[in-house]
Amino acid sequence: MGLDVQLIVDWMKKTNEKMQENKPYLTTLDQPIGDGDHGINMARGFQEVENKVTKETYETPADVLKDVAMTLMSKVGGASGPLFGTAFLKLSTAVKGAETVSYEAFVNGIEQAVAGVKQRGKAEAGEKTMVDVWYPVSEALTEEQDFTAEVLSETAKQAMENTKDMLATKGRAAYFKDKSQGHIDPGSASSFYLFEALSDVLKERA
Amino acid sequence: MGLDVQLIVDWMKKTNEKMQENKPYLTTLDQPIGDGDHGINMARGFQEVENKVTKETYETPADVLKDVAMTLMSKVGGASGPLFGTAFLKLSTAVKGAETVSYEAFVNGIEQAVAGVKQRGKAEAGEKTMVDVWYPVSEALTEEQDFTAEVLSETAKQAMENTKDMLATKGRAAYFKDKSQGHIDPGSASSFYLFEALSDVLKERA
Amino acid sequence: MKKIINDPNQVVQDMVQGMVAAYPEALKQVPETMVLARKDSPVQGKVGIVSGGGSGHEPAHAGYVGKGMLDAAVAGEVFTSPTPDQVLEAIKAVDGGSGVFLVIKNYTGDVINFEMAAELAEAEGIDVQYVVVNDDVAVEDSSFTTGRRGIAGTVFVHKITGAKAESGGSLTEVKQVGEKVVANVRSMGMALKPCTVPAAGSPSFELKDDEMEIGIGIHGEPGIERKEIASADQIAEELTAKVLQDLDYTTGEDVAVMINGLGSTPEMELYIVNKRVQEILKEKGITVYKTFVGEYMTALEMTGCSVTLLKLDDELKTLLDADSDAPAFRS
Amino acid sequence: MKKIINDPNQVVQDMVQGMVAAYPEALKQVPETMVLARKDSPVQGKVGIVSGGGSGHEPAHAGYVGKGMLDAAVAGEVFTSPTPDQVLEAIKAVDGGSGVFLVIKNYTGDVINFEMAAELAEAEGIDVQYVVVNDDVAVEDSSFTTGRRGIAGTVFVHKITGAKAESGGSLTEVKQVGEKVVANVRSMGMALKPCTVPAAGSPSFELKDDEMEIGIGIHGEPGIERKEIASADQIAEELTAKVLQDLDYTTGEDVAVMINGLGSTPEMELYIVNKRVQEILKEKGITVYKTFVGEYMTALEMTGCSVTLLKLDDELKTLLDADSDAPAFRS
Ligand SMILES: Nc1ncnc2c1ncn2[C@@H]1O[C@H](COP(=O)(O)OP(=O)(O)O)[C@@H](O)[C@H]1O
Ligand SMILES: Nc1ncnc2c1ncn2[C@@H]1O[C@H](COP(=O)(O)OP(=O)(O)O)[C@@H](O)[C@H]1O
Ligand SMILES: [Mg+2]
Ligand SMILES: [Mg+2]
Ligand SMILES: [Mg+2]
Ligand SMILES: [Mg+2]
Repeated sequence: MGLDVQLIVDWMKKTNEKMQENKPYLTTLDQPIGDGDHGINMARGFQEVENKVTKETYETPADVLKDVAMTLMSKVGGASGPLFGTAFLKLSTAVKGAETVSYEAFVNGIEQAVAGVKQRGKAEAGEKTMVDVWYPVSEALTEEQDFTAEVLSETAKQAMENTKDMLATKGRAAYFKDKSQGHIDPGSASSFYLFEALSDVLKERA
Repeated sequence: MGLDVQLIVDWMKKTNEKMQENKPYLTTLDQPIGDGDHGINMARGFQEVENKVTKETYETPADVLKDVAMTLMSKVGGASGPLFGTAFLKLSTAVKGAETVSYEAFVNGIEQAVAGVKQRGKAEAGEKTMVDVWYPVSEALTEEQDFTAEVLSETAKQAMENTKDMLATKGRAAYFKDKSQGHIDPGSASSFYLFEALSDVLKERA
Repeated sequence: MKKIINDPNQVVQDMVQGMVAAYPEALKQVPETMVLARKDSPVQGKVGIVSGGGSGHEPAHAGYVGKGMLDAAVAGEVFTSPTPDQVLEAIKAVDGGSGVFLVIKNYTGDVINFEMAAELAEAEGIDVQYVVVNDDVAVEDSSFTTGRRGIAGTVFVHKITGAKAESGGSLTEVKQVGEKVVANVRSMGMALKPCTVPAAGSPSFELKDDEMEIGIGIHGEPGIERKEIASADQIAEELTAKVLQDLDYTTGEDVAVMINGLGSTPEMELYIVNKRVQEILKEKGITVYKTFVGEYMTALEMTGCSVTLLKLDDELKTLLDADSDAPAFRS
Repeated sequence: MKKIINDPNQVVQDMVQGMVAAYPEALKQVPETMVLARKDSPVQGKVGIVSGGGSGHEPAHAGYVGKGMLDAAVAGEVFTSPTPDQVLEAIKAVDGGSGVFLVIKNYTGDVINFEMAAELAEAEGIDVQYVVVNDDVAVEDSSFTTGRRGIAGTVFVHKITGAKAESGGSLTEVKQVGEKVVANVRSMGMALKPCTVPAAGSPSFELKDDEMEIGIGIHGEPGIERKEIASADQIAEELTAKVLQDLDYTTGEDVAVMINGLGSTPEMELYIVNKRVQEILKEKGITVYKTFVGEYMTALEMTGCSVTLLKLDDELKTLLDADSDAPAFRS
């Protein structure tokens, strides 16, 4: 199985659905250890993404992913906008050309995305950022042979929950040091919704 | 019977006692139809009056009353400070010279005080200001032959309560027009305490 | 009550000292008073300009002390007019031989205390003139009542009379221009949340979450009308309409606009109000000469704003633009 | 949530329009952006200075646009860094051929978005340099972490780099003086009450009536430490001590002081804090060159304040005193 244009578009629509639904929750997560805008940022960004990708017609998944990247980059702002944007840009570049993205190409793309986010944010795994969802997901994907909806959503979910006990050293949460513990990282939660959305559309396809 | 220095000093001490006690109440009266400082103003002013008149020694009641006037004038501010100050200044001038102030002299002094307040404040009776206690008290006094504690306090009390239904056209309460109705005028309430205090010390002497 | 203060009864003293400490080259405290004066006062030959009133309106009034604006500001207790002796000290401190001009906001207390001070000063041989500012159109004007309050428009009176005095205007000329400003300035305010007088400890009134007060003054008093909360555009429309209704601003002259924050309103919101106010003026064909957005005349931490319009002629324009060194009104 | 707004999602757009409407002779909006630039930009031959960040800090940043200060300010959504394309538009709008200097507050989002914009601008052949301001001593500084936040001290960086550019400084010279300010400026803040992001609708955190937060930033985030509310003197002492502890201010140089209000704190209270801060500096033998009291870098309607100290040498003094036309920082 591979990912085609329609699946990527569906993925983005599903992601937007989840971001709109969880906008207040994500904002609530960002209030104690951030500045309370993460839900607003994600909801604004993915709404624009949906508007964009449902309006255009695309040749390849890479084209969709590039528009997603550019939209997030230019409509979100904050820390999450350019970081999610970078992730999608790297993913797009990695799968360039293919009409259907193979599992290997996708896994490689996610690895590139993780590397891109880490570089932009100067963050490593374990610092209580979205990297702590993207990196475990990337690791889990390499263990599999093909798209597995459950692995994707479960890994992301577990990874998101693991951020709760982490001590933040990057992003706004870092200001709170010890006090950052006990709270799920907002960007990890939105990253979870993103992977859960992919898992959902994969299930629908299956 | 007449008013001597000691009685005036006692009157002021008793007045201060009442102002301190009713400071929050007077402020509460000033909040819906004023700026919420009347209790603070009166408490500050009469505390200074007490400090002053208990420290000095006086020859005549007029000397005490003049210090009261000057203290109120220089320590209170707002509308009430110069108006109470004017009242005491007129009263002082009216009873000048006498070691003991006769009833007639006192009644005349209060009449002068009322005239002074009306002139300074450009206010007439019925405009929901302290004039609406001072004027009825002055009227009631002319009906009597000698100091009558009960008449003093009861007239003042009734007059104060009558301000409740009045429509303000002077002072801050005037800004609220119809809405000023249903609230006791703060300056009338403090004027009532002043006359009640006199009534109290007259009773103690009796 | 949550405030950054020491003793609620000492806030004015502490503030005045903190102000002198902030601008020691520009301001001096007249000893044993709550009067802040220009460091170089009295300026010989210049008419001295004195204003003041209750505290809690910061930057009014001491923030407007400086070359080209006020010579002295008298700080009363919070929302309480200063006493005549204090005002007298201010007058004496700034009299440079050409007389002193008082800018009084129309409140019974201010008028009485400043008038008494003027009488005392005249008795000491100082020429004193004054103007009573009554720009608040929320309040009905009538010779039988207290009349209109003085609110944010007062700042224009400070600026323009100050510039007139600085340019060598005589006491009479300063008074004339002061009266001209008063005749041409109107304001209207509203509030979303009340304020708390430190020594009182509780808010001056209560407002429900969906309520606002229209026609508010600057002393934490309730407004003239309580309504359901409206959008910024609607608020701008209502305030501006009340002002325009009261004076004909369309007679070919330009106007100065002030969008004044009452204390807690984010500047962002003042600009949002300004957006609509400017649109309305454009629609009416009224040309805006200059706009001022910010906190000019506050009521402690009240949430709300006021809109002020001043009709300008050439003289007023020149004086409005003239240099000012005052910390809260540099131009 | 009680705010004078229209649509919570349109506050930044409305504000930006309201700002241009307020100062049409001084400011222009770069078409289809949230960038406000000097009307006369690009100034040929002059280094352009660009700053910006999330909105909600007004008068920062657009209030500092003017001759002698910023050439452009980029307004992001409330508390959200603007995007790289917006920053790029600002850079392009003010490039007068001598390069553009960015003043960035140290937040992950700002740093990433501004850095990306710098890369894009370099790709278009514009020289770009920047400085990252990190004056907040509440946050531990470490190369392994996000590091210190940029707060009110940023305004001094705007002023001084702006003056340097105006005086003809090259991009390298502007960067050097910018880094000098950053090396010499420290701040510390506290809050009594949180603020509400319009689109969020609820306060960013809760504080009991007897609680305050020490070590607050400017994005409505909770502070580093929650304590029982203290007097203004104690607050001034704690904030000043933290600043003095971090940098030696006693080495013979003068300092500039900024007592910054976060949005809802009455100016009266800022002056009360200033009183004690000045006493402390005097006790320590630190000479104050100039003091700034007011709202310079806010967090919507947060109640609280910050204390900033900047160590000055002769160059910094001259640049701090230089003329500025910016509406929120005239000198
Ligand atoms: N340096 C970083 N590296 C990776 N991710 C980061 C970094 N800083 C922040 N993030 C992610 O961004 C999220 C916050 O996003 P958001 O609230 O939208 O932006 P901001 O922090 O600018 O308000 C955090 O929860 C975290 O997951
Ligand atoms: N013009 C006036 N004539 C007589 N009394 C007045 C006048 N204006 C106000 N007052 C009295 O002063 C009282 C208010 O005093 P206070 O609250 O101390 O001063 P302020 O109104 O300046 O805050 C009113 O309740 C009223 O009794
Ligand atoms: Mg955030
Ligand atoms: Mg009162
Ligand atoms: Mg008062
Ligand atoms: Mg943010």
